[in-house]
Amino acid sequence: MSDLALQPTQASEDVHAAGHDDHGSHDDHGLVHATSTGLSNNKLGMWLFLGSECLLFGGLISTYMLYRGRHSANLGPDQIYDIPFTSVSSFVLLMSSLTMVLAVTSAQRRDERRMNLWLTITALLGATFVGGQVYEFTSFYHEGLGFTTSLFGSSFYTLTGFHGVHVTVGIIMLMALVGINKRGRIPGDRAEVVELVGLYWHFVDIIWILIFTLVYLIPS
Amino acid sequence: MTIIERPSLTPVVAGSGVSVGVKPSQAYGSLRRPVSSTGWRSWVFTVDHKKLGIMYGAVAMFFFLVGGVEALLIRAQLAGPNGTVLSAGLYNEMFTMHATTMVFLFVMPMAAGFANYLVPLQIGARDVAFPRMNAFGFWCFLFGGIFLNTSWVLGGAADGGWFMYQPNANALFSPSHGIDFWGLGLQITGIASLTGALNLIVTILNMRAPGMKLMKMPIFTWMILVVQFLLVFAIPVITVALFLLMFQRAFGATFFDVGAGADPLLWQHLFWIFGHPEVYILVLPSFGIVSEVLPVFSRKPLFGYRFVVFSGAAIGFTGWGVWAHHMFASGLGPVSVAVFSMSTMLIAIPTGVKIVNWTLTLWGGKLWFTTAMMFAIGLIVEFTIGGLSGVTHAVAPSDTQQTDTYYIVAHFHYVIFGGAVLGIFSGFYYWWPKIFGKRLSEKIGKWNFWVTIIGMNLTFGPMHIIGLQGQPRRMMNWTEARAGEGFFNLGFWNRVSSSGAFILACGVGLFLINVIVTTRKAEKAPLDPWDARSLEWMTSSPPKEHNFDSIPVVHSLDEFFHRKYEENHETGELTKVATAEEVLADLEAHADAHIHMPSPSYWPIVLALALPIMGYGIIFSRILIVVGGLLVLLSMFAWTLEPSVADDTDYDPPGDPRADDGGPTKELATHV
Amino acid sequence: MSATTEHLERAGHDSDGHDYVEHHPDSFYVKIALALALLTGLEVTLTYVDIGALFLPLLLTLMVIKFFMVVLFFMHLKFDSKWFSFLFYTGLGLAVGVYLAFLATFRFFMSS
Amino acid sequence: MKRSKSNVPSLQLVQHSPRHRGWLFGAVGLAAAALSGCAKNAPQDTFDPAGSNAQKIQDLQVPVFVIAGVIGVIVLAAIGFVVIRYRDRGQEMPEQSHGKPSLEIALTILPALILAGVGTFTVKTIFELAKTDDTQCIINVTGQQWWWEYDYPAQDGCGGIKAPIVTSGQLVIPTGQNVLLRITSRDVIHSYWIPRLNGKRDAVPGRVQTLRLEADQPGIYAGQCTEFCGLSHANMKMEAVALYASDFETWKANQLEGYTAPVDGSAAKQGEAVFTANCSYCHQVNDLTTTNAAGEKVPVLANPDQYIVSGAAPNLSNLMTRNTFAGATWDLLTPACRDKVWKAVPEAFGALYLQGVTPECLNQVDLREWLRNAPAKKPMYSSDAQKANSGGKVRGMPNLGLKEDQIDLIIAYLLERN
Ligand code: HEA
Ligand code: HEA
Ligand code: HEC
Ligand code: CUA
Ligand SMILES: [Cu+2]
Repeated sequence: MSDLALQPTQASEDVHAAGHDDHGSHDDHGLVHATSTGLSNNKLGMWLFLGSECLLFGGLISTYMLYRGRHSANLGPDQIYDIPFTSVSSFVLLMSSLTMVLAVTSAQRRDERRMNLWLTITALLGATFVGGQVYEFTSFYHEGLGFTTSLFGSSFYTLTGFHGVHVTVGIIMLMALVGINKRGRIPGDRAEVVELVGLYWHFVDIIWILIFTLVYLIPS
Repeated sequence: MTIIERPSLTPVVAGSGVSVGVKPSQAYGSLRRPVSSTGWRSWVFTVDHKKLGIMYGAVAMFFFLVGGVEALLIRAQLAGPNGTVLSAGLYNEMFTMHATTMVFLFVMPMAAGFANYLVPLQIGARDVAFPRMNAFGFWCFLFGGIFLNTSWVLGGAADGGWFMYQPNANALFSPSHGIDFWGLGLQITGIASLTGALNLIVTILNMRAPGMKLMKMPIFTWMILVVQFLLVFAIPVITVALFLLMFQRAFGATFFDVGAGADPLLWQHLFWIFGHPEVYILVLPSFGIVSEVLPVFSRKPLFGYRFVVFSGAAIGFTGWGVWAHHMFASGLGPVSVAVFSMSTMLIAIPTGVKIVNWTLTLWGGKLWFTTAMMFAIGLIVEFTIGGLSGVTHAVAPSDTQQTDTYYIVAHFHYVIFGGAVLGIFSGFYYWWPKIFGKRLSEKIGKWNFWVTIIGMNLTFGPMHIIGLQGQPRRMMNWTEARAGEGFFNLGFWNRVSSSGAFILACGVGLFLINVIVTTRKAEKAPLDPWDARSLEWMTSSPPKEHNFDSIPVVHSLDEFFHRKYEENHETGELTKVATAEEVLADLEAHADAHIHMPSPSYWPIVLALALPIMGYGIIFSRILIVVGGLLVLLSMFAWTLEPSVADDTDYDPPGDPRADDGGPTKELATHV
Repeated sequence: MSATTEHLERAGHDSDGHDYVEHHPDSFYVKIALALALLTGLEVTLTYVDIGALFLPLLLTLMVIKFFMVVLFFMHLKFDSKWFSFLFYTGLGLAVGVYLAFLATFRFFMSS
Repeated sequence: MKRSKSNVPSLQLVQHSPRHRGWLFGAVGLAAAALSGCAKNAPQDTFDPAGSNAQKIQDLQVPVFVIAGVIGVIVLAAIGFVVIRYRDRGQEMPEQSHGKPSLEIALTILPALILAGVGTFTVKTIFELAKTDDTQCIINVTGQQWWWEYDYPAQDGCGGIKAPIVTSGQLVIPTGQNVLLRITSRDVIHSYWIPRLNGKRDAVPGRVQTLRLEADQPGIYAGQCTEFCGLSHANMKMEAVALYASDFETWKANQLEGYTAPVDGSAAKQGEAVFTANCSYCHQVNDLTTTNAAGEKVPVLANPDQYIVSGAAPNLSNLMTRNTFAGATWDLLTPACRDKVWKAVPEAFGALYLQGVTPECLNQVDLREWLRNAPAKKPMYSSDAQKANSGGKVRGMPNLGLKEDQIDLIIAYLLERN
């Protein structure tokens, strides 16, 4: 959501002689980001946001850790998780990170077709993951574990639900990118926009790496 | 000559992604972009950091009065034994909302206002990194604040105390919707803080004038930077807590339901992990303000600039490791208590560094006692008193005697009022001529200062005694039976404190009078009324929309001062080499030819408006959630597609697409 | 602090648009993904075999390795500006430190 | 530099500033200095220890307050000096010096050293106060909106307790013994605090936390719930009553004495019936019996769980052995009788206290108001509208709509609960 020519102009040599921020696109079209760090506002903002998100998920994971053992006898993590199933959907999400990277490199190479393709695949993989989660939630629910059943239930659904919402937002961004790109309307530096969405997407993935191990694989 | 350019009809290739010839206004149908630079529209749809800064300040000031009136009601209730001004329930709502209003709707947004207005000026930038996000933040704050306060008429305000301990804040124990409003309202203002913080950090890191290394940044900007980092990392923690609270109250989760096996201490930890950094979020901006004011009126550079920067960062960092000092009586066990006791003491050290440096800045100076200076010196004194009582809390065993008594109330009002608020007043007097072009009356200012100082000490000073004599806080009344006799009689000191509060209100009132009087008649202030030192004074007052005609190149800390004075390196003697007017004229002479300023936009305010709608939805009717949600999607979509600069067709009549030189303009925009 | 900021400042300049645009062929990412897949497989396998006390440390180590592989390579943090690392690791470090201390006050690590 | 003098505002007022604020710190210092003894201070004075635990805190906090005071005075003096010495008298522009690292470092290390010293003693005291291994008497303390219940389990401690004793409002302990409170709560968080005996400990539902008390001398030690706990937080007080071991024995024996039914035909006897009909489904009176439809004598058992959110109401078996009621907020004694007990010398205190509430001394005014309409006297969630949110259960005691004559009878009955 960044804007403009607000940056001070390049005035002194000694400060930041090289302010190019072209993210690998090779033609220098005079798009000089004369930022003090030489980095793009958007990317700086995105990394900062991800740092902030660490504290959000940290809080949710800790809450889960604290409460994972508080449930009725037969509806605890050990009884309810379906490790093979979750492993597969984790794997799907993990691989979506690969397709995301490929989308980013395609964008940097200005290979529109591939970029669109990889973005679409990434979104589909993400959707598969979310679908898996919805399936998982419903089956847990049918086994008797509702959102309000126990502390374990509440904190489990809250944590994984927050993650799921993040993935969903990511999917929407990916689809929007494809859609807007088809109509040639991505504002600003397209490669960077794709990269930003990529960063977000990978972040959601690493959070799942933590959740998968801490929540699913470690018995309580 | 400077031209604020309108963008060209055919956007220049600005990154391969921007296709040629798409008129941005098409992105949202026939809706024309708000571009007027006068009238109410120019404020409501503005993305100008200065206008937003002023609006932040004005709204925060309003909430200060609201919180102040709430405080006066509290003090009226406690003026005599068995007070009957307020009912028990209303009293509980009153102190909860007093604290919430003061902390979240006054001090934080006021600091955001100062930061918004001044940081771009201090670092020589033309706006912040994400101007629309900036506007969005302001509206979130305003709507969140209004939303919170509508609870008064929609069934009762929150009544759980500002730290809203569980399980007392459960629906079972607090059945009105007050706490729902509280949780959702803070969630919304939290968005304001978070987006504001992201924005300012990127701005400070990325948009400094050429030559302005981090260690040449004005100290106010430095402190703001530290505060924004605290916000970026602390807001998510309270977000988690508030979500748990909402899930519990609105959707039947059991996070704090002891019957279901929950541990109520979970809430306390989450709240204070946020809450302690929060108190430094409150005070560090004011530390920044006085660190600007003291050097200017001592006519000396800040003593130990590096140490002040370092200690600010150290305070920010250490502040993360002390939260449990609010829980010394909660049964953490001796090991945790000992650890947090020690870590809390640690924080006195960097804070002490600041006190020492301010004192040494004054030392050997040529002190000019303007109102701003007096408030700044007042801060040193009053904050030290509050800080020292803080250290007595850090000693855990003695804190078990003090916690939840008025001694704590004394502590935090000394650090908050004596720290944060006095700093804010100092900032008002110092920057008023910059922001409004007129100087606040020094004569009323002196009265303002003295009445406020006397009032605050009379209000909060006796609370030390009241507290150490064992009067707990949050008591809707006190009784003679436990008041004692003689010098330490609680009744006497409660009366003193209540009278003090009304004197304090007069002090605040004098400020309002000063503003009115000044606005009515004061003549224009000189360009550089205080012989100031930093960049924000190197432009006209009030500054032009684009801040600087040409961005100054920075060579030293206190750049402006060094352009006015030359120092003889042998004798240390100063000679004035230029007046402020001359410095400014020099800058104007080299004005940049092409300056693009971001255009106003509808979407920040629309998006922000959607949030309280969803809030009401969660409380009253699920349909509103859907309405709000759709509005969110719509405005996000429109926002994303909207270029940051209005197209010419947005103007009426459409302007000449080309600037006078006819050449392609440098389009530096990236819009995400 | 001053040292750090100077350092960062320099780091920022050094990496100005240039040395972090280190291009990797797509095969590089495919290899990383393969490694990630293998590690995940290993993790899952571990939960089915009994290796005693080593289980927890091993699982956590694998988790951390996977985490940083994505961060460093997919998210390019290894090749990008130090500023990004600073911002992200500050958040990550705070989160880890604060929440471990938080759990410790509940005697989380003493039980079981 | 040439600044026109008119720019410089007047300085007259400023010179007084540090002095003016000095008095405040003086006052705080005084509070700190007024250590013990001064009987006029408020009963919850935190600088007036009456037992070994509070004394440990005292020994720590006095030096801390003195150190803080001294540092405060130094800072104020420095500011005062600077403000007077360096005010603008038209002197030259000062040298633009940027600081002096050696001075900075020295002034950083100094506070660090002071705090290291304070910290050492702090940690030592924390662990000393947490000690429980020489406990001589155990009492379970339960907080509830808005009163405290004390439950003395059967034990060898406390000089031997054969059957559990349940009481409320006033905690009775033997002097000189290390008493261990095991504190919890039935609803929200409360905090137990008898300032002259020790610091606070929160009563957290779902947790049992310990706090040690020891009182050197007999007497009444005032306390107050200090964690905000809802409407009547201010009315949730408590008192610790310390008795010599011999008096404590008498007290225990009295508490365990069986039920003495009122004499047939007396007002109290009628009161018993009213009580059984209106009160006993919440309030337990031990060994109270009634005759059921079949004519058998059956015990009357309170069932507060069903009517009260928090699940308990004060046990009234020995109401008149306590001096206060309803969260120790109102006196059961008339002001004159109360004064006698509170102001008694330690040696005479026990006997006076053990007299309990005699008919002449009963504070009829407040008790009647209570029985007439409790929620009007003490804010509680007991109205129908408020009950709707809690499944029909009340918090606190509801308005029972008793008639005046019923109240007379109940009072006659209660007066015998001693
Ligand atoms: C602006 C806000 C602000 C600031 C800056 C501080 C600063 C400090 N606070 Fe305060 N605090 C609050 C706001 C603030 N606090 C609030 C709002 C609460 C109550 C919340 C609630 O319960 O509602 C609270 C409560 C609170 C408690 C919990 C009390 C309780 O509830 O039991 C504690 C305990 O340790 C504490 C300690 C400290 C300390 C050690 C500092 C230190 O940072 C102070 C450091 C400063 C100095 C020490 C003075 C200057 C130093 C020198 C001159 C050097 C030499 C000094 C020494 C060697 C000692 N504070
Ligand atoms: C930023 C923080 C801040 C600020 C500035 C203040 C300012 C004041 N506070 Fe507050 N306070 C808190 C934060 C703050 N407080 C917090 C966090 C709590 C704890 C709450 C809790 O326990 O949950 C608290 C609690 C608190 C209590 C304890 C309540 C209790 O425990 O029962 C008291 C009691 O005296 C009090 C008093 C005051 C007073 C007199 C002021 C004064 O400084 C106010 C001065 C301002 C004015 C008086 C406004 C001027 C008004 C006019 C000029 C009127 C004219 C205007 C019109 C007619 C439109 N505060
Ligand atoms: C629905 C429950 C309920 C009923 C019925 C009830 N009470 Fe109570 N009573 C309480 C509760 C709860 C308290 C504690 C209130 C407080 O102090 O906050 C209390 C407190 C008291 C106290 C103070 C006790 C103390 O030790 O502090 C007295 C005396 C008392 N009630 C008498 C009566 C009498 C007499 C009746 C019948 C006429 C009665 N109560 C009926 C619930 C009840
Ligand atoms: Cu119980 Cu406050
Ligand atoms: Cu704190």
